[in-house]
Amino acid sequence: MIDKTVASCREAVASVCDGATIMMAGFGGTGVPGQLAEALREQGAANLTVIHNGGGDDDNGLGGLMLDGRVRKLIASFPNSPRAWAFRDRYLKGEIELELVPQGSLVERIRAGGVGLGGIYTPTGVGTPLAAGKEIREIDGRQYLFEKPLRADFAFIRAHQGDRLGNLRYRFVMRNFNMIMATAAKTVIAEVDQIVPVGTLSPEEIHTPGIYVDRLVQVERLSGKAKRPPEGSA
Amino acid sequence: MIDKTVASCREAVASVCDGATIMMAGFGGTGVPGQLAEALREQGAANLTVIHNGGGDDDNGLGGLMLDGRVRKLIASFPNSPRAWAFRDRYLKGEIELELVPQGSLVERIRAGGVGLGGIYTPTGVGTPLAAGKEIREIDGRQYLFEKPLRADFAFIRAHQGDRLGNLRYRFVMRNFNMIMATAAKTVIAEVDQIVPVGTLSPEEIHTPGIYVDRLVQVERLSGKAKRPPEGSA
Amino acid sequence: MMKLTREGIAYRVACELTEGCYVNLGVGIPCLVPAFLPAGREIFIHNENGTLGVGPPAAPGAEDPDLVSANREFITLVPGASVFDHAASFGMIIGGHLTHVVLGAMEVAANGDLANWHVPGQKVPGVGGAMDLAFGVPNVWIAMTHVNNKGEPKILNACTCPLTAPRCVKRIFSDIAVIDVTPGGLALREVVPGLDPAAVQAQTGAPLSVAQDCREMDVPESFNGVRLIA
Amino acid sequence: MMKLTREGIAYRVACELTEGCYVNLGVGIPCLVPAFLPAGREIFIHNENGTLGVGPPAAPGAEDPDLVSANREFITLVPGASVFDHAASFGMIIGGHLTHVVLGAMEVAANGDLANWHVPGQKVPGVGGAMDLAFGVPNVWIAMTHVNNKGEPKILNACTCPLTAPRCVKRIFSDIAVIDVTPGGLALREVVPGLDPAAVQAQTGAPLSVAQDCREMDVPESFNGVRLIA
Repeated sequence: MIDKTVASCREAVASVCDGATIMMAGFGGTGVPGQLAEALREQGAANLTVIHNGGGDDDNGLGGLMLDGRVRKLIASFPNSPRAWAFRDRYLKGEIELELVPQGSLVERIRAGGVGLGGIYTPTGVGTPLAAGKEIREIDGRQYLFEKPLRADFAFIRAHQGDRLGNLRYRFVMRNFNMIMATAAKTVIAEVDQIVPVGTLSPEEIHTPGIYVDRLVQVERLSGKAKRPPEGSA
Repeated sequence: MIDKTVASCREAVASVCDGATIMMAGFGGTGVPGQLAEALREQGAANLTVIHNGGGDDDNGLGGLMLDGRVRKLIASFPNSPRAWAFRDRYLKGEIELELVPQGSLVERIRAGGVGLGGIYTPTGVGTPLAAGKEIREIDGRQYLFEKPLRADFAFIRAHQGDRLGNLRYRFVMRNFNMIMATAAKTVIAEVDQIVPVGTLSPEEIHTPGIYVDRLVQVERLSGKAKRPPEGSA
Repeated sequence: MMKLTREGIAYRVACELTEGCYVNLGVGIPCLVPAFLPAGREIFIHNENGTLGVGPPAAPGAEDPDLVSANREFITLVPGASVFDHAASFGMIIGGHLTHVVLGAMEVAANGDLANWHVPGQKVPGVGGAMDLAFGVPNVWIAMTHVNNKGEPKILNACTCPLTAPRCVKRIFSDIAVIDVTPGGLALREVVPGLDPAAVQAQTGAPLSVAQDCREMDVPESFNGVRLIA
Repeated sequence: MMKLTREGIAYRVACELTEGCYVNLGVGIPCLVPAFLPAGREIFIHNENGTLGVGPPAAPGAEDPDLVSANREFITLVPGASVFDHAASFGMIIGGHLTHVVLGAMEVAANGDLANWHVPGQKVPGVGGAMDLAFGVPNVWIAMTHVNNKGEPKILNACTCPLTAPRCVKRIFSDIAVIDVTPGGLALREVVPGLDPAAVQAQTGAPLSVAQDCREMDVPESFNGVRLIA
């Protein structure tokens, strides 16, 4: 019997090694695999490359990994949220490399990685500083930037429900980066609110088929509500 | 009040003009907008370019348009089903141009059109006759073919339920080409089993948001079951 | 009235959004727009987080932790709303399916160039979805104060800050004017009551042509943010 | 036994699919594989139509018009199955997420080249999803008769028909042998009872090396399709 469930976040992240590239899903504080990130903090792997929309929140999860100096490089679109102060401090000391990518390009690059494409041409960025060093190609009268796919050794994702086969369902905006990152990493690890018996999730409400998921762990939702942050965060 | 519903297939397809490019969704006999295609047959537009996985079935819908000599060019992956005899006859007489595209490339090209990409690199086809005349590029040690996006003047799609805002829900494998074709045409016309009040479809079960749909029409499901066809069809 | 409040700018934008629009709203003044959309006018608000049909903020006690905007506010969904993943959300943006995006700006140039993502000297850069919106959405509207907090024009012959996207802005709603970006340059369409076109030009760093149908802006007095401008 | 029936080939393939495999099955002999998967072994069948977890054909009277395979047969779904659109379906294929695809073939070359989509002289070409599967899936397995209906070898030094994909085939299950495609060429792994490696070589158009652990195929007698081969 296939059983991809594991008992703890600690067990789930045990195989992450130094130098790994890790996608971390979540957006606007929702669908963030924060407990896997905390477990990774305890686990100790360092010299990581992280792919995430932002730069982490405060001193926990990805923020904590930043604080602990475990991240070598960040690939992100919005690492300048006020709450990403741990990243900011490391970055300003020159201790973390940043690859800044428009959010839509980040999305399409991850998706391209997941679906096996060698690259894509996106209009976003042509004529701006973010096009520096990138190939520009005119196609049918419009200019596009060549962007390469992103893939990772691990993806940390978060869903609402999952079954032992790895099938996942999200609630509302939890889908965000979770659905695409689940397709683009060698090993995909999910934290979920609830592990349910196979068959509980109908075929039509499974958002991430189990084929993409290697391990999943049930975690308690941490309490605490989203706060209204300073303007400009996203 | 927004109301994208129209009373008849005839009204739904009235604006299709000669020379239009039309995406027609459906796969394996499911999710096929056959009644819109029949209405188009009555409507009379000719010299059409059709983008569809196959070549049409028998003498109705797209098959009927083939029979009537209304299609100038077909872009398809599997136009050689035994039931696509109307296409075959025209094709062998040199009356229809065929652009043969691997099914996955067809999908990605349509999606690229829908999401605004200028093109993609897919591995499929390198070293085969279908790579003829196409740019090949080596990216990180693997060879890829450059494929351009596909867009259309119209997309004919079929869904299970829809509301006056154009939100659509599919049943099971009806999703097939419908979801992507709905994003890649200037005017998207849907035939649905049932028009339901706004709010009936929950936000989580809408597969095609109304933003993509211009007109929808409720039609009776035609009876008749899928037949087991000769081996080799798909 | 010599100057609109922030709410006044948002009101003026809201007047222009007609039924059936699909709109993304940037942070700042654009976020104030929904409050001024008349009840019953069906307009769908898109959010990068994967929602189309964002409604009013969630009532206290009715917050859902999985219904949060890109700006981390608890939201609701209107009837007919849909949710989807980030690939679909940005596909909608880059694919040109939204009708409008309303953004703030640091600078707008006479040719429609937009700079709103990076202040030179800003230590940590961040772009989020700003570029995708500016490149992808057919109607990029700017809602901003006409001058910056030093009193300097934000509408210029050429942007000095790094561009978000070239030639993307179609219309500017400021606290003193409505200006269209046309192939022939900037066209002044409306002026706030109490000012004349020359006064708007004086606060603008690029030449304005006065549109033939240029008129006084029709905005309730309650949005009066009058003050002396240096 | 000198030759397996079509069912025998499918049985032999089924023996090799272990729990946790995600498999797409081409038309013809591959479609017979599921019938021989032991109950309880969790294997997920993918279909291009957007299903993962295809179960047995629908019982008469229980057909659902919206649950139809690419081959237009009424299907069922197993517990834990999921449905999705064509972008997701082919993303799964091209992205290399399936573990296996079992395809028929017209020709396979010693280097793993596969030809199964176009017979030269065929008047209307069609490719469907064959190329995407052959390029995308890590383990391309071929289930076919060893020779064509003229008795000519289908395993060749080089394909003569247009390629589906170069160097993609990993293993061949024929009615007389199991052959691996290795960097060193074709390796004979199993021979059907009643034949010896030399007899397999005689029906093969490319050199076979006999694997060190080459053994007699373990297939029930009921799959005996013995006949004289010219």
